[in-house]
Amino acid sequence: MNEPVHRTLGLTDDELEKIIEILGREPNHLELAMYSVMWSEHCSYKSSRVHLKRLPVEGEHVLVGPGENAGVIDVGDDIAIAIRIESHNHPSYIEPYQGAATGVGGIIRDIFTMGARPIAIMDPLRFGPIDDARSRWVAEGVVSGISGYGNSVGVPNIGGETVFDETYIGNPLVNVLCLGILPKDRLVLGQASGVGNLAVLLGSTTGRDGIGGVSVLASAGFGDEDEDTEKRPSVQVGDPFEEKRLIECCLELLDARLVVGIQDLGGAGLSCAASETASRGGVGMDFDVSAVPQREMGMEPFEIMTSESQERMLAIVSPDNLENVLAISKKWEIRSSVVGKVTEGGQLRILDGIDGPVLGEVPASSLHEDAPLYNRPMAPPDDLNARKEDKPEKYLLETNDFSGDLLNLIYSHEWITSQYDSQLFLNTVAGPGSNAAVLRLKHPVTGEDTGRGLAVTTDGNHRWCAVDPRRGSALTVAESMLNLACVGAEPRALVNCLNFGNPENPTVMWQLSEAIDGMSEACREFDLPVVGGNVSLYNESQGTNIDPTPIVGVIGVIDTLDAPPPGHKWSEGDRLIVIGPEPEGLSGSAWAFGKGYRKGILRELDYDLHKKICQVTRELVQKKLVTAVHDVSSGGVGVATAEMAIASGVGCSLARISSHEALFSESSSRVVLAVNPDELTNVEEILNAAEVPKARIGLAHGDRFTIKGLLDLELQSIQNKWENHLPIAFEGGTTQG
Amino acid sequence: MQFEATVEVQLKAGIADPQGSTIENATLKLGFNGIENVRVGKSIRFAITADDEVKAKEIIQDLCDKFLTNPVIENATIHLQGVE
Amino acid sequence: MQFEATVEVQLKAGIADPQGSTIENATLKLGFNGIENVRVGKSIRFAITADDEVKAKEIIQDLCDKFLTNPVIENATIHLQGVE
Amino acid sequence: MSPTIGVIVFPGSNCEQDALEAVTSLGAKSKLIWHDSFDLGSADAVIIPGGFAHGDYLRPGAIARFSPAMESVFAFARSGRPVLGICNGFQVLTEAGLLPGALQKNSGLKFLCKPVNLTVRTTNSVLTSQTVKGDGLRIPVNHFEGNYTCTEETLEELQDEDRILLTYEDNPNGSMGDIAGICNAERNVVGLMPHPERACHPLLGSTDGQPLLKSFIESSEL
Ligand SMILES: Nc1ncnc2c1ncn2[C@@H]1O[C@H](COP(=O)(O)OP(=O)(O)O)[C@@H](O)[C@H]1O
Ligand SMILES: [Mg+2]
Repeated sequence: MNEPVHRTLGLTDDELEKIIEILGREPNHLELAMYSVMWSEHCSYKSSRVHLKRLPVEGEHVLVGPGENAGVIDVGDDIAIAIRIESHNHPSYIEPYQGAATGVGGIIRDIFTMGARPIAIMDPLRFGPIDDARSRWVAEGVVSGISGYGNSVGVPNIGGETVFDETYIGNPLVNVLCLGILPKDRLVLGQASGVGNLAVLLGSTTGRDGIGGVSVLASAGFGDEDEDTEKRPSVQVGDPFEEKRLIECCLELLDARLVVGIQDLGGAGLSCAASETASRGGVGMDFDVSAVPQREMGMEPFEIMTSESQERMLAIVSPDNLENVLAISKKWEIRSSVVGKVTEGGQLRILDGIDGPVLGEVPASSLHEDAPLYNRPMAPPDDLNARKEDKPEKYLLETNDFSGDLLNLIYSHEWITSQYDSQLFLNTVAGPGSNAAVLRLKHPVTGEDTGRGLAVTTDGNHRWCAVDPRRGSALTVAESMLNLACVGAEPRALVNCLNFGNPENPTVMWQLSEAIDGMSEACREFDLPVVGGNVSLYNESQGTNIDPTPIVGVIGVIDTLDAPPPGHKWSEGDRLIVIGPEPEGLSGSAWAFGKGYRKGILRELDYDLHKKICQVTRELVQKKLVTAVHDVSSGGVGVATAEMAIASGVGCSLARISSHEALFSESSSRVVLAVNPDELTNVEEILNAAEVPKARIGLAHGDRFTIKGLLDLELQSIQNKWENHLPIAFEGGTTQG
Repeated sequence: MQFEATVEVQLKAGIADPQGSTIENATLKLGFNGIENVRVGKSIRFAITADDEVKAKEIIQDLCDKFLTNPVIENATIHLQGVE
Repeated sequence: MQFEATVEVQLKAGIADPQGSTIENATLKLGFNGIENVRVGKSIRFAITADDEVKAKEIIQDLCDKFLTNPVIENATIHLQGVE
Repeated sequence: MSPTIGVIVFPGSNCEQDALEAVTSLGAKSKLIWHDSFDLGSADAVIIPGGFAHGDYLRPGAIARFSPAMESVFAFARSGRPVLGICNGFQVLTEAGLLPGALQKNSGLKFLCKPVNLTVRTTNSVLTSQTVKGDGLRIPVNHFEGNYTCTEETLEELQDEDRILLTYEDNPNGSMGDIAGICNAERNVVGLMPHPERACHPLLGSTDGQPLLKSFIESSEL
């Protein structure tokens, strides 16, 4: 191996120079390993940080914004909600079950780290085409991993997304959002303070799993490469039972106010937790590697410091409380060991025995704050203008099988969602399959029902973002707003997970920057603070980058939750109305992508109109004036109305939908309303007063799904297609090779 | 020819086995001493018809690679026994 | 003395094994012919220290009866191998 | 005096608070009992709630049944007091031998969370006394191992002794005889896979769990 060590660890020559400058000397191997994991893209956000700064982060209800393990907002009644989303894309490609399972475990730890009890997860997922056997293998494994871990750890899964598209064939996306609830005064931050306080490691033993790139440091010590990978598996195995006990143990410690600060161990393991707690608290730490319980014999200090073994937490405890902390850990059968102590100054010292030799010493904050920041070159695609011209509408003459096209676009997610416990804690008023998930809001300590509700939605649309990352991202935020309006909720905050390709590719960087701009613009317009997020880059395979896929999660509050929200079920005789602008364009639509038309131009979002549409939808829902409601998104009015008919078991006759655009366009700010004839005048008055465009499109009735002049289908045939789409596809079998 | 095959699928050596450790702890609590390193795997038995033993092994190996294991975290051991 | 033990836990003969049938069907879909009667069980490996082989077997049998199997639906086969 | 329902908590249980919420909403008192304690306190009846006791590692209920609290539940049950196992609790009771049979993986080999329709087969048990024979109840299931399995003799015995309490209308998991819930010969120990506590609030889509839990609470007053 001729390559200098730092380069094999993924550090550039400049980065090494910087480390030497910080330390005033050459780093040793242990120190180099810590810098290499902490300065990785994953932990340092070195390519994205300059852009993330543009996101608006302030808002009336924000208690904790980006920078901590999770964002926290105030939802009234002395209750706070912690929220965070994270990706586990790459591990899920090679070992779907465990990759997804450990993704769930990781995001849940971020939430109870804040003192919050995790009450819900959501899982936006992206897989390769469903007719590809390996993509099905990935999808099946990911879903059972989320199910296996989430159900067992006891956090209900209340929603998410599933998209199959060729752009994800070599790189699926597994994002998981978690929501936690806490009494406002229990909020804790991941910081160490109080010189002399102890660092206590809670949870699993530390093994060689997930030490990734830094394992090259030890390759000399082992024989052939096979043995080496065997000894240092890149895959971690999740243990939901350990995590469940860890949740209960940590929440009990926090309730009893026995810890000063607490931090989960995620990416970069102990290096990250030790340095982050110390630097946030403005202190240093002496860290004893020999005190870390190890799963395997003969682990090197750098292995211990960089291992990503799962289900571990680092708590900062004053010596007086140690005994009680150890007792509570014992009750929950959680392993606990004192591994360090808080020191003055800002140095993180790694020792072999707490009074033993110093193995490494770095300024704790340098692992974070001094991490390199890159403003990488950006460039729009060369053919940007030509792409804009290449609209799907150009190809309309070749295709006019409206029924077939519609049937191809509909599928029930039940094959997936029925594998998830969506009801635990008795909060779930609207679960998977709703416009947005709705939870009862109960006080986290007394259990008392506040009579109010929380609503959460996750949205992402790679099709829109492939066509135009800026507008696509803004539209994604807009869709979330509308989803919340459909359940009567007022939005409070947003989190995002930015899934992009290789940042060293200028087009990818341009996409990222554009997406952040679009998201920022929309968040500012909607007065929606960004309270946290995650960036996942290098989503590529064999040189092909995925379509840009920013995912957002938006949480809102429902003031009076005394009945389930209207949902998709209309009743026989309901009048059907679409509110919002005339549909325009098919670019970026599910219909167009299904046909292979992946280019074009997106219409700009009319923010004022969108706000009005959200407002009036919310009003109608809150006043219980509509039987059913469905925002128009993927698949256009065609899919929205078909889903409503399927949910209801009642067909419809529609008119005034007479073209591909009218049927499949996904242009924004539109909602389908089903209104009982008795309420029609009432509803139309409210719509008139709100000055929103509206059109009566038909009537809910019978057992056929009819659109005058376009199609006429038996409701049963749509229903069958919808129900059997995924089960039949998965019956085709899966293979991992 | 027909063979009885057993494929034992085990987690690779470095991979954590939470189920195994939990069982190990439970044996202690049940008063069984001296039990260590519990690892839990699958045992898959089936009958296979193939021209000869070599061929049978080949098929089973292929089956393991494609389907029965994920070589990233698991190993398979194949046992074969002729019945006719 | 230390022994390496493998306990193979199998469903009793009359008990339906949906996991086995699923694998069997999948092999067909993947184009593997001639695979039949697939049964899926657990293979539990561990190290055990005991005075001698007889004693070790006794302990393991007891462990199986009490804990490792559910006698309503499962059988166990014990394999033992001395290592010291 | 409203009775006190004790809810046993194992490491890995997760429906204990839900059980508590549901029975208190129906007027009972309730308290959690940690698995490590032999003391069931002043409980008039015991619920073993859903979840994944000890991670469901090895087999659901296999480790939990050895807990100190289970030893006391055994004696409690033998003395004729009401004991209810919901989902994981049902699995624990079969492993402990308090109820016959075993719960295997669902025939579809997937975890299954969804509302199902049940039929009441007998009102002669601590779980069904307030229901009407033949009535339909809509209650969610939430399990991977809910496929009730037993010998032909046991099944016959259950049928002959009228010990099948609830059956599935449309069998979701492969259970023998469409069995969703059974009781012991003395009819005071009951187990079922569906979650009645998830169907006790109008906002949650069904209140069909109420008559079951009311029966149970009432039986513990006697
Ligand atoms: N896209 C984003 N938008 C806003 N904040 C972000 C974004 N990505 C990351 N952050 C914030 O940066 C912080 C560090 O994130 P991360 O390193 O993923 O945390 P962890 O150490 O828990 O893995 C988090 O508080 C997160 O909210
Ligand atoms: Mg974190």
